[in-house]
Amino acid sequence: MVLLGSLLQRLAALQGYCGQMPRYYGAQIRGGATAIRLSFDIERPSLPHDIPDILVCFDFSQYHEIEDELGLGAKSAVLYDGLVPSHFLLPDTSLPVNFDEISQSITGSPRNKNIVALGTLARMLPLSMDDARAAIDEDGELRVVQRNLPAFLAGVELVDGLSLPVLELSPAADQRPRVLLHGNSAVAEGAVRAGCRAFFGYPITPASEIMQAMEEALGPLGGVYLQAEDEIASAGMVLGASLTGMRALTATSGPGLDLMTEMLGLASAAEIPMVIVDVQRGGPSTGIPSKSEQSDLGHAVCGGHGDAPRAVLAAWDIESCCRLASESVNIAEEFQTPVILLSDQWLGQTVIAVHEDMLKAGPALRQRKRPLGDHQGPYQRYAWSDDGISPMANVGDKGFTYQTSGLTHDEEGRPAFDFQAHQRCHEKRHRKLETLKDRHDLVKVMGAEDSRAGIIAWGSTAQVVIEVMYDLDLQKQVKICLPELLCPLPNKVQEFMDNLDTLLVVELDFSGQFHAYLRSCLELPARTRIYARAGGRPFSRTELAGVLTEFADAG
Amino acid sequence: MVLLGSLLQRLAALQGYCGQMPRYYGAQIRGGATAIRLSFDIERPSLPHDIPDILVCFDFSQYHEIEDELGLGAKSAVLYDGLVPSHFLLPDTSLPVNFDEISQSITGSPRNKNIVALGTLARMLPLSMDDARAAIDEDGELRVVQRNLPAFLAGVELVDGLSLPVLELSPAADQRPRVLLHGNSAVAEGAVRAGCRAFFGYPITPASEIMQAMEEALGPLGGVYLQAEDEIASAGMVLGASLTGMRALTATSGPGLDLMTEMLGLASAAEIPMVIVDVQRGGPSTGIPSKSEQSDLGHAVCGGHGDAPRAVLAAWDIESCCRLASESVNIAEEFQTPVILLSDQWLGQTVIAVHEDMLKAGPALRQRKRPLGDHQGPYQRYAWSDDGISPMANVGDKGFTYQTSGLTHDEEGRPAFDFQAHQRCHEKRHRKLETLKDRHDLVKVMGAEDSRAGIIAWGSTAQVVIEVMYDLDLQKQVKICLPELLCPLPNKVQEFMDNLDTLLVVELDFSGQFHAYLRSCLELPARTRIYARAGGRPFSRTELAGVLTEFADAG
Amino acid sequence: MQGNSKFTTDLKPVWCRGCGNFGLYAALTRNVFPSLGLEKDKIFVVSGIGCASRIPGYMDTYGLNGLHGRSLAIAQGAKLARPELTVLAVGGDGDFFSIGAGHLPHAVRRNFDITCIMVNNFVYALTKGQTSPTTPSAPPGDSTFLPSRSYPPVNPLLDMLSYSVSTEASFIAQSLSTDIPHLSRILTEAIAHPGFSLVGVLSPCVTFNPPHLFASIKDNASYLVEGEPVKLPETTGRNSWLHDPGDMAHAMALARIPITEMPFLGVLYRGAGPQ
Amino acid sequence: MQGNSKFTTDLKPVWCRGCGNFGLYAALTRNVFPSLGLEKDKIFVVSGIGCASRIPGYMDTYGLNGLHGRSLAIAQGAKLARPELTVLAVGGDGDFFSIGAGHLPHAVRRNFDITCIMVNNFVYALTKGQTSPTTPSAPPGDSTFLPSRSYPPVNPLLDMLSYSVSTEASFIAQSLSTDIPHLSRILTEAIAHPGFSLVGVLSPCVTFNPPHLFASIKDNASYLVEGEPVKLPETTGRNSWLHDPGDMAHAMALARIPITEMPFLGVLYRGAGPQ
Ligand SMILES: Cc1ncc(C[n+]2csc(CCOP(=O)(O)OP(=O)(O)O)c2C)c(N)n1
Ligand SMILES: Cc1ncc(C[n+]2csc(CCOP(=O)(O)OP(=O)(O)O)c2C)c(N)n1
Ligand code: SF4
Ligand code: SF4
Ligand SMILES: [Mg+2]
Ligand SMILES: [Mg+2]
Repeated sequence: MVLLGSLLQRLAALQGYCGQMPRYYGAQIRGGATAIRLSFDIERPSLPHDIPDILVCFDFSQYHEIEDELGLGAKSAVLYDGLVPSHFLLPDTSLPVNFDEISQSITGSPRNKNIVALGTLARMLPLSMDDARAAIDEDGELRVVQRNLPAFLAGVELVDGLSLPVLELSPAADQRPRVLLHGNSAVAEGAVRAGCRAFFGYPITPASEIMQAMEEALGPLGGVYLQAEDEIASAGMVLGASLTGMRALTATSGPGLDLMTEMLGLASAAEIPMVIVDVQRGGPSTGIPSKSEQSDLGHAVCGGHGDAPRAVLAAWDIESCCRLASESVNIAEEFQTPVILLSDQWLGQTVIAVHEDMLKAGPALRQRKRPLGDHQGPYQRYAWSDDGISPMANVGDKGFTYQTSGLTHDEEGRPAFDFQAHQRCHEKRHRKLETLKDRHDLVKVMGAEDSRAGIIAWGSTAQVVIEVMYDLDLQKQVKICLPELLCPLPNKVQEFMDNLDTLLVVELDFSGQFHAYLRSCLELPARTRIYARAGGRPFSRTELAGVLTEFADAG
Repeated sequence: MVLLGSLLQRLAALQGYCGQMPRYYGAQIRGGATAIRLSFDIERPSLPHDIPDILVCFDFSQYHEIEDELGLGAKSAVLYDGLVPSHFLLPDTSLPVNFDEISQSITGSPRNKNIVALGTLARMLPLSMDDARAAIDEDGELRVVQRNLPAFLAGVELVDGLSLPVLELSPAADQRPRVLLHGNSAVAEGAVRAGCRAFFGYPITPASEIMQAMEEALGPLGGVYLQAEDEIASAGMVLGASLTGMRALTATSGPGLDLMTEMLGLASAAEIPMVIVDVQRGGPSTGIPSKSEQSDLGHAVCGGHGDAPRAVLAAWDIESCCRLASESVNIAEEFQTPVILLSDQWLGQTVIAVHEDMLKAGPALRQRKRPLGDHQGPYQRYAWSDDGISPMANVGDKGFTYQTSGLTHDEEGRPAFDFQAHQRCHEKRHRKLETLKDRHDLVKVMGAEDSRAGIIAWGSTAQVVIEVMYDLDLQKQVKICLPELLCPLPNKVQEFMDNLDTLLVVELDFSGQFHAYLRSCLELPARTRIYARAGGRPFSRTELAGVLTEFADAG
Repeated sequence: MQGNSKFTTDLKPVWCRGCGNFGLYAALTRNVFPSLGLEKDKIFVVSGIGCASRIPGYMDTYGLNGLHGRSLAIAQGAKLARPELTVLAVGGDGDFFSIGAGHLPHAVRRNFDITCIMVNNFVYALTKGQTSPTTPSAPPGDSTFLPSRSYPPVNPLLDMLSYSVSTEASFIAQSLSTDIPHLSRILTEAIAHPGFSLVGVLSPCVTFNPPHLFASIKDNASYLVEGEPVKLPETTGRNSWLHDPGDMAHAMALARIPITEMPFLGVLYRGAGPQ
Repeated sequence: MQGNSKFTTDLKPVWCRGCGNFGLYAALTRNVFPSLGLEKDKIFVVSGIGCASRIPGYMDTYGLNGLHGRSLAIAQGAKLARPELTVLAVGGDGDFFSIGAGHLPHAVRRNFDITCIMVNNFVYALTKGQTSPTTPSAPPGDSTFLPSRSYPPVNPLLDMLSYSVSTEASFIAQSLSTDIPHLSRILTEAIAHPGFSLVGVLSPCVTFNPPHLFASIKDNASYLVEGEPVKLPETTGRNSWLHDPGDMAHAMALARIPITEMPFLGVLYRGAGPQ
């Protein structure tokens, strides 16, 4: 199913269509229930609508495992193969199609039913058939279609044969082919653009694709890549590489993040740049590994013993996966601090087709503050300065040496055991991050500037909230605040709150961690409401439409 | 020095004196700077005063390493051995005493200077010499004094010989001997009283004494004790033992707590009773291992990915170390949840002499809810119930079996991958802890009931705040709230806030984690002030006296 | 396959069709537990995270599918607390050799009566095909097996046998999940052994292993029979000897022969239980 | 002792007087680094947490006193990123064998050019005297050494040599911190070795070790000399052989003789660097 979706998305992208393709998995390890949804848009990779125009189902016995997340409307054209369970009510617009059999009879194997269905769907949308044929001949990724061209064509013919509906698809804004990538590869892209040349990781769903993308990217660049024995080691290796001056990254999901806690504290205490990407999944513990949730926020912000300041950023769409990965590397380097970039399963595994230039405008590269060659007296790794940032020699740099540790230390990095040194270490580490509170560019505000009803959301939830605001034409009534930098929280968020009478916090976690976090550092409007529920099913437009409407009406 | 203090405290305790003896360490591994302070009280183990009546110093070259934490007044009688650094200003009441030489000449070794000084101090206090002689002959722990009785007597005679001042010590309230123990042994005591029979741990300063005390206690009781290979294993072993029905405990400090994060999440997700004692030290990372700080709160409350509810308790004096250890075991069992009990270096390593009955009144033993033998149909490990607590069969119990995991699961414990199950798991785990919010007994309130100026503090800081309130006679002006149960925070804390105009939050950590936490779950008075600073030096009475006075005056 | 034994649940395993884990499942529930006369409420199966680690969910015993790499810690806690339990720790090559590698030697030296079943499919299967410490490395360009994902490349694979032989586990054996009778015999003996026993189960992953891997394992396998000459690969150039599982030096010699060259099936070493 | 070398800082070590760590410190700063002609800004010493792990603070090189048990992870990251560095990972028996035991076999199999110095004082010294995996267990009631703190008791100690021999570290040696010339030679060779090298340094803890421990280690020590017969303990009842550090089977035989019976000092095994 993922293959079918990918091919269709590619075919459309080559004709200039943008779109988004989230994935859904059931419990089976392989060959079990999988589904994708796919949107086509002429301008931007918009979220798929809750109710699909067309639903293709190869196996209804597996459909129910994820039906919950898919949606089906009375007008959806359902093409299905195989038996329909007796209790199952199909819309009138449903039609059995023997993709299996057609594939068997044309290619000698039922395994090409994907290609048959691809032909059918390409025609139903409809895509330009001439362009599609040309693309199939030329595009390397579509080779599998070319090898099974008769199956594809049989699929195309089915539309006329069975009088299937043909939709109306606006012509693409321009015909330039779109780039296809998922959030996980966007993160890798952003990190590499920001000069990251070292990756250490340990496989975990749904973050493994970042590892894979980094492997592919770093090989040709002569970078350093290693699959470590566990997450503690990955994080440790990142610190080792970073100390020598290399920009280094690791990526994981909740359980791995837990294991990195102690290393995160060391990075904070000894001021070593480090970036951890956490692609969140349903928790706690193993939870639901293949589904999204926003429940690692508390740990990202407060996790770890002692006062260990760090920066936390959160991507909310695939463009920001790329941009904020660059930003995270920059912040880690500039502030000599650990940075956690939060993503989630939805973002990580959704493939978008998008204008190439959307990803082009990354932030400029920021550098570590480096000591001058002519420093007086012994080099002070942790020299005091107004901004709290000390010049950092890279391990191996000529003419410098220093010793450091996670122990409380003096300006030279030597262990100190007295209160003054301890308090100063805390002060320095906290102070240097204070300036991040002025990063207004890392807080997006949209909607009605003067409205006194505001909504705040973060991560992929924000994407849905925004789409729904426009769906419902509420952008004249409410405004939305979307912080990309969560910790330290920019002052702009407090300014947003100061002008509100009512606030709605929307988040995809059971206990309302985001609300608790906001409350812990801001003054919120007296009339603040929370809409929070467990993950495991992403927010749908319909669900949030209800929530937003009610809020806008009451607000 | 620790030996001298211990012997003196013991000698006094046998005559009915209560008291507290905190310890201070410098950087050296062994034989480096160490100090103790020691108070004598007739009623309760009060905190030592900032300015000692008598200071004994064997080595001024090491004194400066911890001088910061010790204090010295113009009227302190200083007895010192060896050279005084030239820049060092001693009070007029200072006198060089050759403890070393006396010990050498009497016992043939300078190593018994402790015993000489013990005699001097016993006389200066003064303790009853007859009782002291009798105790030295009878008490096993004082055998070292008996073996070196001439040294002790020489020390006693020094007082007259050198015309040392003799203090006035009120007679003890009664002559019943006092129990001596430190916070770490009090925790072990409390756990064992609550039926804990299994301990797994890994050495770490300042928590190792809990391990040692559990080893000593569990051997004779036929319990299970194992030093594991690391903290991940210790926590895992606790879960294994707990699943079979044994009450099991581990103890650690910050870095170890970090490593237990993932296991904590499993305990929360799969609802396995577990108690982790965290004896906090200066963080982040290795920090200052031998000194106190209250900076693990954020992690205790929010640490770990996913929404993983747990209970967090905090001891604030040595009595509560014992009582709350029992309480923690009880809560873990009753609610099938992980519990973190926060202590700190100060509490853990301070030895108190105390009335035996102070420790006697522990909470009654609470039991796990167990399934009935005649359950209908398959046993449902996670059966729904109003209070969220399901009957738990112990692994190995006859007639039951169940499979579970950290995966989202259904009522039988089988993996589930749908939103409904996921939401219900969250609901159940959160709901069952809600009733803890009614534990009003776990929130102490003292001072002026009607005052609209309140102070809130937790852990060992609260102990100082309380003493200072009484020192300054402020108990008619302000009131103090001291929550022993921090998470979930009892409703009584909100009630306390509701009646205030001004609030002062006092905490020993740089960033004000406690304030942030309170703010995240409560409405605080508009006029709320925070007094927070790094650890590494405990709050002194003098320091907090200033803070409290200012608050009371302004309030 | 399931449902045939009082030790199975009615949950359908999520494993791929043809997966080696079905063999282990059948061996335990249909042969091993019944033949040992075990009560299902006296068995505790603790696993890690991975395909193999799903097994407790399908067995009607006490079971916990815990954390990746940590089954041994939980198993030891349970065994110490309730010694009458039959405790199994099950997991994959990633579980025991990668993230959990630090726990194994300690479990070995404690020698508690736990049976550790390491399902070696030479790959991280649940996370979809990454290299594990036991993955044979392929020369660059050879797409029949996984590339050794590392710059610079990491070559030697961890051999669980020599690893545990070195720390002198008191019972060490290896079997094949497709040879259910042999596997059942080995597991039965392992569980009956009074100390720590480690059983490596070579187990095809039909999804991520190249098919030739298991074909060659079966072809090269050398079955160890007590008292009979050991079949050695020709390359060793060593004389054979009569197999004696009581001889640690011999076990070590066997363990040093790479699995990919000749996997030995049977009991490599049988020592004493705890004193 | 410090201040004599351009590789020392002016910080006074916090170790107890007479501690074995002084020997290691002297060997590295006065002999090994100078004799290898190393520049101090091209040396990176990463340690764990413990008494031994304090050493980077006293050496005027790049140094990190990191986390308990994790020196190898950090060292490998640094070495990969900047291969021209001389990277040392230093720590105690607790660091490498207890909490960090999972990292060692992986560092070994990767065979990066890192020198791992395991200061074996048979005890957790910094935390004041708990048993470590290398602590010899004492019969109950014998107060001359630490009791084996466990119910039931845990007996066999982990032998780092056999552990690393089994995973075939490419250079394995052992020395004594009180024999500074020998230790210096061994460390010099270990650092010069192009792959992963593991050096066990037997090192008295004058505070928590019973004095007889190191007396007996010195008495029983057997120095290995290439090409000369190996002195074996009488109990083995085996014939001696000429020491050949190129022979892994011999290294394994040496490693199986408990340190408490006869500690072998010298190069046990010398293999190839990474290919
Ligand atoms: C702490 C942590 N890190 C990573 C993962 C992701 N993960 C799940 S299974 C697995 C490895 C599976 O390999 P193996 O142990 O060999 O089992 P198999 O699936 O091959 O049977 C990994 C890395 C996890 N669950 N937890
Ligand atoms: C995660 C963690 N757990 C525990 C500790 C406490 N700790 C510090 S050093 C040490 C062990 C020291 O033993 P070893 O590694 O043998 O070094 P030695 O002091 O004997 O040289 C321990 C357990 C710690 N610092 N971090
Ligand atoms: S992926 Fe491999 S190991 Fe996992 S269930 Fe499928 S065949 Fe078995
Ligand atoms: S405690 Fe032992 S190892 Fe540590 S410094 Fe003292 S003698 Fe050395
Ligand atoms: Mg595997
Ligand atoms: Mg040691």
